Amino acid sequence: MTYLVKPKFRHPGLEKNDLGFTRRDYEGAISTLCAGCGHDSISAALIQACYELNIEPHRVAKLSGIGCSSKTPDYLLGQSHGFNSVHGRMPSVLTGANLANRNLIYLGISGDGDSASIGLGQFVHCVRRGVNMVYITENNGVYGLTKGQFSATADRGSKSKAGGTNNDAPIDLVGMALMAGATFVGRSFSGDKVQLVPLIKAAIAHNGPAFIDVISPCVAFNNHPGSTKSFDFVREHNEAVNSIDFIEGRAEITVDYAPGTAQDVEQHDGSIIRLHKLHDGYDPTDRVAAMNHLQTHHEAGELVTGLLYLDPNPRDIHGFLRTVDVPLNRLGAKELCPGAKVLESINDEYR
Amino acid sequence: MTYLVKPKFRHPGLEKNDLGFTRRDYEGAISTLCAGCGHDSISAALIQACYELNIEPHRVAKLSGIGCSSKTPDYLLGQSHGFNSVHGRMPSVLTGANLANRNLIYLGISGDGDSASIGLGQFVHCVRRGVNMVYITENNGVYGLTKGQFSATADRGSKSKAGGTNNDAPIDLVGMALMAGATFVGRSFSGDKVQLVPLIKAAIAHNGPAFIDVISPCVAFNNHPGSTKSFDFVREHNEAVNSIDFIEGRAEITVDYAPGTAQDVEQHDGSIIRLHKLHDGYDPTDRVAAMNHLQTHHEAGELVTGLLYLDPNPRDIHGFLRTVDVPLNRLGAKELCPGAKVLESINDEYR
Amino acid sequence: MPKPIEATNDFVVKFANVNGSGSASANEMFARSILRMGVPIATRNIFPSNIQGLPTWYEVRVSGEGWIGRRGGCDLMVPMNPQTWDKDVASIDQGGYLFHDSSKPLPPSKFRADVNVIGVPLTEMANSRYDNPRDRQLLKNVICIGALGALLEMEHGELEKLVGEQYAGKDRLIKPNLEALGLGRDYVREHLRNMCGLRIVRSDKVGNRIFIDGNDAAALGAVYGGATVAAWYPITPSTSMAEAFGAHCKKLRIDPETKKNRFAIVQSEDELSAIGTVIGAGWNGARAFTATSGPGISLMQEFLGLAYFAEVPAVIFDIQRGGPSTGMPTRTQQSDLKICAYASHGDTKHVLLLPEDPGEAFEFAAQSFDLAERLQTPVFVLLDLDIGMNDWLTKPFTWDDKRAYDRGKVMTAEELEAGKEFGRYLDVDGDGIPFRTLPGTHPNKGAYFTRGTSRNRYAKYSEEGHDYVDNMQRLLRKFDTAKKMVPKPVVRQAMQPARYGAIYFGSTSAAMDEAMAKLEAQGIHIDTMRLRAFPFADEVIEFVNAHEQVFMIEQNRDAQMRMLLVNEGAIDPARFISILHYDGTPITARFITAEIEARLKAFGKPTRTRVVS
Amino acid sequence: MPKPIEATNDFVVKFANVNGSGSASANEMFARSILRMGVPIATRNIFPSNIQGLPTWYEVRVSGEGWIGRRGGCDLMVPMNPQTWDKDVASIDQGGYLFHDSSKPLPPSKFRADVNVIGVPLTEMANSRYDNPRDRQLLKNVICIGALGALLEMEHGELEKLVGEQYAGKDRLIKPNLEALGLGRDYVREHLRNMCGLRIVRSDKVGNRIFIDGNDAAALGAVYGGATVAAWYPITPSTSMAEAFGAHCKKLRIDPETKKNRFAIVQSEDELSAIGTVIGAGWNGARAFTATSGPGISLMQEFLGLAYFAEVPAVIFDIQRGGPSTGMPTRTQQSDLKICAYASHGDTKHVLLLPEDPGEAFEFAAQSFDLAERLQTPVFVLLDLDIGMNDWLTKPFTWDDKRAYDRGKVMTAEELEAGKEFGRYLDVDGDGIPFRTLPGTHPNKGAYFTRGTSRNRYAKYSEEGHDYVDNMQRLLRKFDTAKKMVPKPVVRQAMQPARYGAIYFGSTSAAMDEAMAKLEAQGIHIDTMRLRAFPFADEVIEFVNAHEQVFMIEQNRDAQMRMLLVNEGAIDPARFISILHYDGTPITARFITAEIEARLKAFGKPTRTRVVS
Ligand SMILES: Cc1ncc(C[n+]2csc(CCOP(=O)(O)OP(=O)(O)O)c2C)c(N)n1
Ligand SMILES: Cc1ncc(C[n+]2csc(CCOP(=O)(O)OP(=O)(O)O)c2C)c(N)n1
Ligand code: SF4
Ligand code: SF4
Ligand SMILES: [Mg+2]
Ligand SMILES: [Mg+2]
Repeated sequence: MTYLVKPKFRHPGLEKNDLGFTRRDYEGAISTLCAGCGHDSISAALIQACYELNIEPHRVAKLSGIGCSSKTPDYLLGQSHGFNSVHGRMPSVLTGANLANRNLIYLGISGDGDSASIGLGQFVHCVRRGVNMVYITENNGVYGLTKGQFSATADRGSKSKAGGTNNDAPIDLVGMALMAGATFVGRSFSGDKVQLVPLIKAAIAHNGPAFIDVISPCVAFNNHPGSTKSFDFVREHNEAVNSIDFIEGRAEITVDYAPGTAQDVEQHDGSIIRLHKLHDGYDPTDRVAAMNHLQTHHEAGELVTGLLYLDPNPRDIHGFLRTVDVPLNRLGAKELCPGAKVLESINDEYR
Repeated sequence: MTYLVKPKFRHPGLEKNDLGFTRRDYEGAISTLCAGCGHDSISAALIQACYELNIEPHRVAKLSGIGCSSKTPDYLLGQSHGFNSVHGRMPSVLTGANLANRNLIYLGISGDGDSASIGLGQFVHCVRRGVNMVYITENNGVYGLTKGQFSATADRGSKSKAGGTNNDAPIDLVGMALMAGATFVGRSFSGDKVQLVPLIKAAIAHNGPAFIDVISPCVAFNNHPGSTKSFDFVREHNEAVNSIDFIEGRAEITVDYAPGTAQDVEQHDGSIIRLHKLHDGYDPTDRVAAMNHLQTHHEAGELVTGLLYLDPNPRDIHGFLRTVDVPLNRLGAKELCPGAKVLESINDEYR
Repeated sequence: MPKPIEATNDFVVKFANVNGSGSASANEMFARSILRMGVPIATRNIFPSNIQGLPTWYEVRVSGEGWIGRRGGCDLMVPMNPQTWDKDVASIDQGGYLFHDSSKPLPPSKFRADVNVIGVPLTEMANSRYDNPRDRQLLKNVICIGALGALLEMEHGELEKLVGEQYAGKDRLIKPNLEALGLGRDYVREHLRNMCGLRIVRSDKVGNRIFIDGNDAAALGAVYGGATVAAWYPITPSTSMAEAFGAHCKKLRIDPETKKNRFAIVQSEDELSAIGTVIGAGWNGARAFTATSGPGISLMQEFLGLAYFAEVPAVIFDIQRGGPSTGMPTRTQQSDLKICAYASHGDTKHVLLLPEDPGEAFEFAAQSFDLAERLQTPVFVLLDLDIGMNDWLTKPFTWDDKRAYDRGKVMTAEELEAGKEFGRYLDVDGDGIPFRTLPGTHPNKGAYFTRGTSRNRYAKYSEEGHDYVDNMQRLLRKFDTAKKMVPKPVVRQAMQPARYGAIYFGSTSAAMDEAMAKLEAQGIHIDTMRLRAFPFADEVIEFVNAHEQVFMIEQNRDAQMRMLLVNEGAIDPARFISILHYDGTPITARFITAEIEARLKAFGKPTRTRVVS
Repeated sequence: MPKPIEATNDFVVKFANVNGSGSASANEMFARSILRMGVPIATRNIFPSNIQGLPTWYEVRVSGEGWIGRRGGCDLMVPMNPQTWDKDVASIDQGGYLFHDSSKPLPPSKFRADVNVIGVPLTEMANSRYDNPRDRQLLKNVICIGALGALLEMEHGELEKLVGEQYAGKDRLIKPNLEALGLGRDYVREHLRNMCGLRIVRSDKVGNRIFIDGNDAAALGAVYGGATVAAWYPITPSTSMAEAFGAHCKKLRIDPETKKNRFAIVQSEDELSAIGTVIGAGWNGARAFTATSGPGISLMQEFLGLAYFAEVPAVIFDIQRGGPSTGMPTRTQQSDLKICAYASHGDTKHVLLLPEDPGEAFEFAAQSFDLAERLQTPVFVLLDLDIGMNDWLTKPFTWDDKRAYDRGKVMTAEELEAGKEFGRYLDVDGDGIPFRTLPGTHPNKGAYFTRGTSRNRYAKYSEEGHDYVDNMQRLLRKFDTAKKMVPKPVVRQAMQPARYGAIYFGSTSAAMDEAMAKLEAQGIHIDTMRLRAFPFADEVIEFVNAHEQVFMIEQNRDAQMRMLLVNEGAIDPARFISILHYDGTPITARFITAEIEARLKAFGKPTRTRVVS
């Protein structure tokens, strides 16, 4: 069971991506999380996705709140700027950062406590504004960093390590994101890199609010029988609706699939998401149907994963606000200051 | 069009309810809202519901946040204690009040700004804890008290009086309440007292978190063409799934209905909600189906109203927390203080 | 009957209206026409926390001498709101005038024997002339203004000119308005000649000054100061600042080619989110601000501590209102000093700018962005409702086109490439201000991790006490540097050497000028200092120490500025005599002089030799 | 090689471990066995903001004289964490001891010539005796304790007794633990006789004191004080207080008949919600509290202003940590004074209680509910991480069964029925405290509307300045009343009349006692006053005024308590000499004495005649 050992980043020699970066160029500081923590696997998946996508590491800005999960931006993309802000309020900080410079890739990393408990309001509002970002929750159903209290995503009736029972109805972040108007919504599992890496890649290519809820077991406080966020539980109840390949725009498409088993969706930037349907009739471009599917299967105790919803032609906040193409942080007095002459005529209006 | 004149409470002589109270005993201070404001009609509906339900006025506690809507608790039930707290945080205050005394009726009155913008987190979390209350949002899609900015329930693309367009995806409070585990969820319209009064009565009888979203046009700032919260728009798009009669436990049931057209649901306290189906196959006890119906019809531009969901056997927060039956605020040192002798043995444990 | 008040260019007119009844525009036209006659005025709206139906007042102080603080009292009352009639009539100064709509007869008990009653049948006139109820309501107000103008012997032509300007483009409306003005004027000329001892005569005291509210001015200052990102949540009395920023941007900040916006305004879901967005934008190199009031400042506390400790530029406009809690949301106060100066838990100190009027609101708004980026810290611009929501006469705005924005210490890709050492929290210049880099600057140099936790000079997480202390001490050095950068205090020496000093700030300024002139005229000499910023420049402390006793005038209950002075300046509190005005109305010269006189009387004559050592 | 340190019952042992490695229970057993020998100890955990893998330390100060402040330095180091070996070895006092696991040979460079090395092959011993890896890990720690006990000549029987107590009920575990203890002891007896100059001999200095952490004590105090509603959001270092309250309630607050709970605990979604729930419960007549730390206090600001202004009882436990921002979440500080004392925008003042140790944390916790209900206002109980999360020796808790809860001025249905006048904000008794009623009390009397806006004495909404001022002044009177109700300061007169005073509070107490004894022994006489609450009783101001200079000892950067004293007491700041310790570690007697000595040296000898007037 590989997930019990601390994930190690393998360095296959000097293998480089198209930009000439090795995987190491996408790594960060050494993780201080518990050995086996699901969050470290997500960091590894993010590193891999960025490496494979040929992203210039410094063109990513990593933002987070507070928690074990929110520490992880430090453990990846060491050449990117990071901002470990305050608990539950990363979405607003990310919004501001994005407004200041529309040309970077924004990676918001959060926990279930950070986004569903204290941060629920900010999470929903950030999504509804259409901020172009990849927002990932590393969802373990507990507050890891404060030692294992239930978070708002813990299922009603699930048991804590200390023996307590959760009474409160759970918050389904995927449902919330869908209701709030996210245009890319996925769910995955920290233990399933094969599913997770292409999801992340597709999310990065998405030009709008992309949300991925990643179930990420806490080995220290929420990996026991009775937990619905343990490795075992997730493995047993995982119901993937699809598996995806992410194909960058320029790649040629060669393989053929039996009709009805795969669906290609082209995103705004020309990239293609190839969906291998695992669940009959699931159409991830139908938001209402997606929500219904989720609710029905959640009621049945299943954990639905995969690319759950995608609007291939989203608009982002800069589109709504009609901001100029140049990042706002590059504008100087020349562009911004109307000058003395204009001021004189403004004075006249107030006489 | 009666809604354009300031609603006046009619005092039909000395007509008294079973407890000997007249309607006037359920009134409050004179409203300072704009003439024609939807909120005043909701106050009138609340007064009527309490009168008809034979509630002792002082056994109600009214709580609110800040806004025009949040002022209304002052304008009804003058013999009840009220608490106009801070903006967006009424749910937590109500939770505390409820914990202190489980024997009162808790009426939470809020606005769309108060509950969907600043207060979204508290709203959802209060509901998921199963607080026994009637929670009403007087939803006008704007911040009335600060003069007409869009609130988070404004539909994308809707126009402000000042000419702006709303870019953000709307928050559907009914959807949120359903996702958060509310066990009674309704939507109504301030202009439809016939629908609203029995809904309120049934919500009061409900022993868990009951939520009613009442569309309540703001005549000052959001009643123009282009608004999706105007009187005209709501009248045109209102799609009631059912109409209800609320029958108190002791009342005898005499009328018969054609099979399939009515459904009786008995609540925990023995009261009966008789649902007259207006929409084929709508079953308000099926949460997932209710959500699906809502989403589908919302997508089609309809405003679904009526009793949308009901769990007739809810558990409330006191049930979850196993608190004693006596209100906690009545317990004294005798029940609460373990005393000197016990303390001595506790000391021993720390030696 | 006392003698009717006689006054030229020096009196107070007060209109009592119903909120939402549409009287505002006529009242403002009345006020502005006085200005156009070259006579200084000060106007103040007193309004409720309500949208429609509750009482509002509009005060016009006419002051040929140019005193623009609130005066208090009322010489001419125009009570158009039956709800408040009694109170309004009671508030007229003895010998003053009651100008009312005499269409409906009122019993004598509704009047006062010591007040001159002037009746004009406004409703009757409007109703007999107009059919449409809306016209009747609106034009009644215009008739009223026409009549008042005539009563005060104002130049009718100025009123007419204003009608023309106001309805430029809507020419259809000009005629009826002009007619209504004339109706009012004619009625007075016919029936009420010489009824009123108050008059306005043309003057040249207005000069080139402009008449603008502080929120509008601050918003324009933010445009000139290069703000590109604004995030805000509506709250009285700050809402109009954010809205004015949007309005100015729509005119001044559109890319001429693409027609796209050189700004981004987000209406946030609450104040936590607003300040978070400002911090995110500031971190990423845009000039960003929020506008709010007391409750918003309370909600921003956690984030403000982050910005202080992680050293992120941010500008916060706090348009102060009556606190605590929801308090008096439509009244003025200077009561957010402590919560701004020491915002957030732990040890913090923040920069405050304290404009005295809309003119300085413009200046300081523009300057705040330079300071925030230079100091890499939150900068508060503290207005109050009185400055923010009332029109003030103020010197015209100026801008030096040679003025460059100070973007502070931002290390560039070139500098990094050239091997310049980068340590995010390294005090390279001894001023406590480190260099920062912006995200995306350089492929492999200068990236760092921003956090609210303790860290070493190279931004690496550290729980070592010495790293923490090193950083906290640098922050103190930085605050010391700020002292020299913020606007200097303004000192006014009394005509004779003075034992007493007086310190004041913000919107108190106008009333203070007037009070000091009055006291000086009585032979009471007091040096004054107007604070314009926190931290305090050294001369602030020197000023206090140079005076035996210092009157400290504030618009709050707890003498908050005194606390800051005593604490930061290590001044003996015994030196201060607090004069506190905090009922939510703007402070007046009358109040200040009365308070100072009373204290001086208690001490004995101010001209005596030193009694305190 | 310097002389090996020789000491009996007076030294510091420090364990260096890896977080999450399970060493805590063995270490605590070691500490407690010293207590059982009647020898006072003080223990402190130094831990990271992390769950597993980073370094932690456990300090045991053995002090026959009973000094329980942190001492600093280290006489015997037990470095079990290879990550921090170098730093740990470097931190040993000259002539001290390095007790290490000698299973793996280390190069000489890893040791120090001036430190005595004592090696025990712990891993080897454990591995050769046990097969299961978990046993090996856990029992290695026990072998270590057995060895240490022998080295220090402790009574082995006390260790054995503790094993028995710890595993009572899990008898299966007793034997291997006893055996491991024995293994360690035997190894030392055999190979390491007389290697160590440190020893522990039985004493009677512990007496009947108990050993408990402040969070646990405060939680128990809340149970005794009648708290029924708790709402909280996890945050270090306050989490264990809320959790301890739950644990105590489960034992002490179950209705014996129904088995139902006489308490309700809500884990809120954040701190805004937590304080909202406390205020709702307080408004409705339950005793309610929250527990939090700095960031939580920042988030609660808006609500705290509401509770102040609307006058709702609430108790807030602030377990202070290193600020500002996220700061040093696992370090101690006293840096939330200003944000608590003046919480929220506008003019506010709040009651603070300042326990010195877990004993007072229990007392003040219980008392805080009486004060909150009597004063109808928020009451803060300010602990810090040092008190809250470390076990302290403290006098046993006591309770007087005759003590009744003071539920404050709550008007009953009977009183209302009897026609007693009820005005929610009416100062009937001249103490500034009005009567309140609880919801649901009476069918048609006494209901009122609670709001954060200005209102008149009968709780009716009012925007009148005089109503507002009247209310704000009453709140000041109420705060004055609070002065007489809060715990009095504790004064200690020096053995000779003293020119100097020293003021301190909270967890500084233990270090201060020790420092003063040392200084007194050197002939330096200083009167001391321990503050126990804000607002300050009159004697606090008198104490300051009675001394030429007052040392003000605080664990924060900005001398926050000095600010409160200067501001509220109108004291000349020049009277104070601030001694500030704020690196996140608990203050020590060594630090205090060194600082005071240095200042006195700078002034000249303290015994000289008055030089300052
Ligand atoms: C305002 C505030 N309240 C509380 C905390 C304490 N705190 C730190 S992390 C955390 C919960 C983190 O939970 P989650 O986001 O699920 O992250 P995880 O550790 O489980 O990955 C809490 C409550 C804080 N840092 N700030
Ligand atoms: C913390 C805080 N921020 C802002 C405000 C200003 N404010 C008062 S009411 C309100 C919005 C009310 O909107 P809604 O809840 O929809 O009520 P409505 O007036 O529309 O009925 C706002 C923003 C406030 N009182 N407190
Ligand atoms: S406590 Fe849980 S979430 Fe935190 S690092 Fe350990 S395993 Fe991961
Ligand atoms: S502003 Fe709108 S919501 Fe407020 S009272 Fe007027 S109509 Fe109602
Ligand atoms: Mg978590
Ligand atoms: Mg609204």
